Amino acid sequence: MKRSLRNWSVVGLAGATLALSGCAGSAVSAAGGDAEATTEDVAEIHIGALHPLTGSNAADGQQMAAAAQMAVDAVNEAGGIESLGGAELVLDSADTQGEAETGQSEATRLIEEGAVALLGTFQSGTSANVASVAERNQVPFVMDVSALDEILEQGYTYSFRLQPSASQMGTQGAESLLSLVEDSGAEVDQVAYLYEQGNYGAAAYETFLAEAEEAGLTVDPVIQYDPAAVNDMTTQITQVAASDADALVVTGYYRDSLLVAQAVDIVEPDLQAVYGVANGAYDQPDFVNDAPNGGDGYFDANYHWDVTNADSQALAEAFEAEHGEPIRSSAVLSYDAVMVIAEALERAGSTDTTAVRDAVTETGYAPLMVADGPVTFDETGQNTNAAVVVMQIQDGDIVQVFPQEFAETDYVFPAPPTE
Amino acid sequence: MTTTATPRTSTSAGGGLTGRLTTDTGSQRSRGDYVVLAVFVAVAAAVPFVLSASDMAIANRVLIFAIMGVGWNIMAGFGGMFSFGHAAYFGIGAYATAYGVVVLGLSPWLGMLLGIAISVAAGVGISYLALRYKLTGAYYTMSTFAFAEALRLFVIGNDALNRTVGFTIPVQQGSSLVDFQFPAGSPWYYWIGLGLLGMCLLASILFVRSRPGRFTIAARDDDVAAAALGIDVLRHKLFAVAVSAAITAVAGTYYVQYYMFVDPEIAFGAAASNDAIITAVVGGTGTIWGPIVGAIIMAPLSDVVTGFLRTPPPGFEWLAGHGGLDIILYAVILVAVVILLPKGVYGTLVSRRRKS
Amino acid sequence: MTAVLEATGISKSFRGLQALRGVDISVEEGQILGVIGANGAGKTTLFNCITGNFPPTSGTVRLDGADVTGQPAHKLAHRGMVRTFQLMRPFHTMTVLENVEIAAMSRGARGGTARREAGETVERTGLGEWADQLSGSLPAAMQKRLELARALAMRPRVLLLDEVLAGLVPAERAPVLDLLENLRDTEGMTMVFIEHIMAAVRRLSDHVVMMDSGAVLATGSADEVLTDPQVVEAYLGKEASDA
Amino acid sequence: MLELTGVRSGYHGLEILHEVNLTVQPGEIVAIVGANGAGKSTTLRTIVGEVKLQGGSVTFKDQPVVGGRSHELARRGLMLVPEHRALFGSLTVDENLTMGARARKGRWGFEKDWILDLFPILRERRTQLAETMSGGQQQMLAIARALMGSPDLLLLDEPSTGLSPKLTWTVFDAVKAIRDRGVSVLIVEQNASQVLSFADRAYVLESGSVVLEGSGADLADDARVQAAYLGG
Amino acid sequence: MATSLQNAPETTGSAARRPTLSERQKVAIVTVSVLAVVTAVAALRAGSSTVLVQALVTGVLTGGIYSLVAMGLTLIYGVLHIINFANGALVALAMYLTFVTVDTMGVHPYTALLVVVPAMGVLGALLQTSLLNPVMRAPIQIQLLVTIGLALAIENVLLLVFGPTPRSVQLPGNVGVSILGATVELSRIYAFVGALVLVAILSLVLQRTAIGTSIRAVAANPEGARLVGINTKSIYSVTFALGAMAAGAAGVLVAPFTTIEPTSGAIFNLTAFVVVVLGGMGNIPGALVGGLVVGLTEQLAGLILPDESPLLAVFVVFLIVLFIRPKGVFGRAS
Repeated sequence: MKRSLRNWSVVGLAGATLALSGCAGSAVSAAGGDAEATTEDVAEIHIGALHPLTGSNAADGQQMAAAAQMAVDAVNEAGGIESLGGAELVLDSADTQGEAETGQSEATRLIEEGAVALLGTFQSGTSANVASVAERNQVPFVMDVSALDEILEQGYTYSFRLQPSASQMGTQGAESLLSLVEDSGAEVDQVAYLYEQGNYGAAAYETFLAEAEEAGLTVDPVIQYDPAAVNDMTTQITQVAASDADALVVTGYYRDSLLVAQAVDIVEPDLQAVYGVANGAYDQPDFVNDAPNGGDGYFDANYHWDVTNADSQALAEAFEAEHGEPIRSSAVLSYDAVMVIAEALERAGSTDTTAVRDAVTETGYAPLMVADGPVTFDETGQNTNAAVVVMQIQDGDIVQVFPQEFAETDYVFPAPPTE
Repeated sequence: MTTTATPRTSTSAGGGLTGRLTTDTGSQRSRGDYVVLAVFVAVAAAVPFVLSASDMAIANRVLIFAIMGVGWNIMAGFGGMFSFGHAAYFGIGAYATAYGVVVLGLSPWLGMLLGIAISVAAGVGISYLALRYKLTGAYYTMSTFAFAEALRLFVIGNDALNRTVGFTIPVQQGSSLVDFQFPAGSPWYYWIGLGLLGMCLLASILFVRSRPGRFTIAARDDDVAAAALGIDVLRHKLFAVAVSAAITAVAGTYYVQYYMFVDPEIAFGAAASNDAIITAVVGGTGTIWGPIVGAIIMAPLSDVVTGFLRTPPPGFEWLAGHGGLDIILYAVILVAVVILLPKGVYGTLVSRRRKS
Repeated sequence: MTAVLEATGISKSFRGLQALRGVDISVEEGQILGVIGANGAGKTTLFNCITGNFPPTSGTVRLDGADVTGQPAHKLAHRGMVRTFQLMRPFHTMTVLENVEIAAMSRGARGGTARREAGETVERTGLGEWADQLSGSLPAAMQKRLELARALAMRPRVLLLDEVLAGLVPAERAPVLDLLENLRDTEGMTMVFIEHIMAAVRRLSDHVVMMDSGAVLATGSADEVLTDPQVVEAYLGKEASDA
Repeated sequence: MLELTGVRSGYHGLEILHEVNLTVQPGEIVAIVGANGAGKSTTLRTIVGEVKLQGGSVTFKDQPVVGGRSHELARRGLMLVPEHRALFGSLTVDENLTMGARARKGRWGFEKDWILDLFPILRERRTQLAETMSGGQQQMLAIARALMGSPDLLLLDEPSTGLSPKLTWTVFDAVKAIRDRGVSVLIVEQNASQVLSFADRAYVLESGSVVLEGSGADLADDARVQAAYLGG
Repeated sequence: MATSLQNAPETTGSAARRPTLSERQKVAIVTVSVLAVVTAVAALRAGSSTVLVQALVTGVLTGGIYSLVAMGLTLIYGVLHIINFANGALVALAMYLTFVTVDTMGVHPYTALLVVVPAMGVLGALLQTSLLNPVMRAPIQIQLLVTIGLALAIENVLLLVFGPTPRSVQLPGNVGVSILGATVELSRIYAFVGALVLVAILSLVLQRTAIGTSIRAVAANPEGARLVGINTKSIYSVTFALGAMAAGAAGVLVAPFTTIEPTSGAIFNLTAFVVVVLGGMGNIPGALVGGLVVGLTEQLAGLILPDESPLLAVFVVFLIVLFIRPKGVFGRAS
């Protein structure tokens, strides 16, 4: 609809972001004023945020809701949606409880109460459900966190995803590992792959394998496990130890990945590194406390907020000041999601949900997450510039180490998990 | 089958709830049941004109609970086989529909028939084994539980069934009765669900009045006496299982078409079994209308609590942001009803009225 | 005349405990066989083996000459052999009439017919005024009659009665005995009945079998058996037989 | 010792016993005889409170018996040996006896040795599981277990069931020996002639009512008792 | 198998006969040969003796942990005939109590046993007295429903109080040691030894103490117990308390090598049921054997069928055993 506004949008967005870091955005907001001639006169624009505020992922969900609110506040402080007469954004936050049905009924409620766009939800199952609600109501839905590829394989036209999908993470995880190894000059010919047997683990593994094979890297042994039932990983790690693998790649959730670390600690396989791909534990501060030796040296290729970006740092500081805990990457994604919606509203100059959807499609927002470029949605709604970054646990801190442009400090490779 | 009376377990498979039931055995008062059914459906059909769209989501959930409760009740309430794994039939219904629609391109209605067929076959098969090998009491209960669990694990390991991801029903724009799809918030989901519930209730009433149904109830009351009067207890119990499995599978189909999504945990998890049992138990096991009462009480709990916590009244602010309150409430109601009103809410009302 | 019901060499053991040791009984068309013996002698176990509640460990049951050993109870019921239970087994959530109706329906009667027949049977067994009571809350004596009523609604050719008079006061016994006699005399019904009330045994039995410790101790006419010194000793105790 | 006055009781709201009056004095054997289904066992179960009293009263040592608390009754000195014996099948003979002594609350006791002298077979089988013993041995164990609780009143429900005549007499002889040590015994029997030969007093029960009562010897010769059993 | 509490209510009591030695030998021979064949197949699939040995050792150890968690379940079923669905929730509660104890007092995790086990005992007695004793005469499903309610309530109260973030307890000096060429975490060995000790303690309590004999008496014949002056309801409460204490001990011993979440105990629920049924419900040493069978099945199935959840194999074994030998492979024959 309003393709000509692309350049404006970048400026406007920068303004909104700057507002957060304390700078006034008044100069650019004036520029936005004449962008939409036929301004609808609206005082408030409702955006629905769906997150697991309770349930087993509430820690993430609550941060995500809080960060989304900070994004809304930032936009409003910067003058709201100029193209709509400076209309203020209002965030309607709802609790999915991490359950698909609740997600659906809450999404329906939010839309009924006037939300022009939705964001969320963290759990892939819930997101799949909300995506169908969004589609049927023709309301745009921007997923912050939800890795499962299948959500966007339904031909939806109203759903978008900021974070890399599981298969993107598998591919990029492999690429990163290969470059990292090459960069370090170490010798890694064979890796073992251990993954949870659900679709998440399988997608990451399959794309990793394709990439690795192309580069001549042997992936063997390949071991899958049931993350809900497994209580001991010693046998699996013994299988790894009995092989010629030089490194171990792990895709799994928190509890099982911790079991892997415990088993690695006692079996002491001869490995140069343990390398998580989209791992649910190895970039978590809790893991440092729970794992043997603090998990020192563990890598994880995962989505992460860009520690090297000044705006991101400003957000992180503001968040910690306001909420008393370090911001999680999931929360930064929620922040980005609100910004994508806000920017689309600005360009659409309308609260018509289809117009907003069309504007989202054209976004060029520069995210606070590590990315290969501005947010760019392909025809399925996937952000093609979503990227992973390699993190490593070093002396109790989880730091970005690779690629170079995002590195806050040098990586250590080889990093044998047992000293 | 021993004739020795035993103190704690009934001789019927699964023990049954014999002795703690009020049964509408049919002949005396169920002409009235048809009237009540007609009035119930007519009144309930007006609900979409009263409730808001988001409250309709709760109403639809009530329908799902009710259908599951009615289904479970046939087997456990009237048949005396306390199933602890009705998730199996719910899940089969859901998965058959989803697989039919997504992979085979079938109409959901055909998917429903497919689900019913597989569900009935599975139910009859596993129950035949359980009854044939005379599993009673705890062992019967365990076997039903294990069956649902085994199905869940089977699906998780099965590529053709999409493992842990399950299925998402493709969204179409516009309404289609044939494809069982309507715009979000359309009252048609509710009306169809109500129609299905009405048919399940009708099946339930017909079952209780039918020869097989009455023989099944007789066998529940005393299977040895029933056999001595020429009733093929095994065959009739399996018939009850078939009816029960079919109704529960319908709930699965409706779930999938309404939520447009299913995964192994939703379909075969213990929560689904619990919902079926608790709906019927809270309402009143072995009665036609108990599961409806139970569903109206239990299904909205989670939404009511969520709504309550969204704007907590003074003194309850600390609860905001904490999960679990709804399930605690659910558990407390369950335990309280089981101990204080063993016949369930509806069952107790009925027996009070009868006495007075 | 051939035996309608014939059980030969019936033995039954439960987990190594020998409950029946090679019991033989037979009863001819239109005759009544009384089975007596102390508690624990194996009478009810014998019934259970014959009516298919559980299969005998060894031995053969023949009905109308056909081997029906180990056939399930419900099949035997449809072949015309119906029993009652010593410990009453009403369908306790149903009324008396519904209990009897179930039996009529099982025999094959449809809808209204089953109901009418059930009503007749209920009247015939003196349960008329109880017809609409829940059977579970019936007095024991009425439950006993219900056992009989249900069995009769099956229109059996062979009726096995397990202590159908127990718990009835003498005044209540007479009509039941009259009914049973009438059934034999007018309908030619064959019966086997377990009974402790010897007056009834004397009155009804064409033949009596005395059981003790899982075996047949004596057999013959009622008078023969009840005066058998062995029987008197087993039944009344040693001193009585000495006396 | 034990007094039943106008007792009415039954199951599920239906009455089995109608206005039963019955007493047991210290140191006597009282027998209840009657046909199957006459209400003999129900009488005993009513006395120990396992069957609900619907009218009248049951007093033991001048204190009323409260329903549903039969374990307290045992501690007060009233022990029942039910017809089905209610032994602890998966416990040894010795353990069964030890459990019996649980009921003993400061009363003078039968010494274990005396009890084992009464039933010498139990002494040989002290480590055997109760459920592996024969019916007669189980009956003896059941009585022995009750005696371990040093009862003042012993209730025996058809102790001769399933026993050979010889064993029956062993049991009855034991009952007499128990009485001779001052314990009251209330015994229910089908085996009327035998039990009447040594009972001090007896009641004949028919359809839940006492139809006859008198000394054991008198009733033993009463033709009506014979009639009740053999139909005359 | 004297500690078996199983006096199947289906049996008429007096006439039950124990399995003869030869019967039990038969079962043992079949079990061992099945295990041998499965092990051989697993060996072929694993292609490495180290891995196989590791799988076997891990199987035995996790099996011990499964039986540890199942001990309270089987005890309560054996005496009360209650399928205690809240067993897993009680284990989770014990884990949190361990966490709180260690966190606030800074003591060695195992010293938490001194706090957790008595606390769980008191809780267990209260639960039985207040919630379960009133429905003891009802059919078993009623009690099952009460324990389902309990499980949901306990887990969600834990969620309400502690939130969803996983907690953990560190065991000082928890290193890997080598057994037969397999590597094993010390805390898991302690837990395995704990299972053995728990079997021994429960067996001793049941066999050698007055209260234990009373418990067995109530299990064998509640009516007989009342007749000899035992207050069966207080024995029920004592038994549930013992079961809860066993769950408490399991929670303390398992806490060091698992993440502590409200559902941490429920993860073991499924396997615990299988263990109890395999071992014969109410049979305490049987639970140990059942645990080993489940642990080994899970590990070997993981090698043989790497694509499937190993639990599926466990459940298939479970269903087969239920139908073929419903009193458990190692339970008494009936």
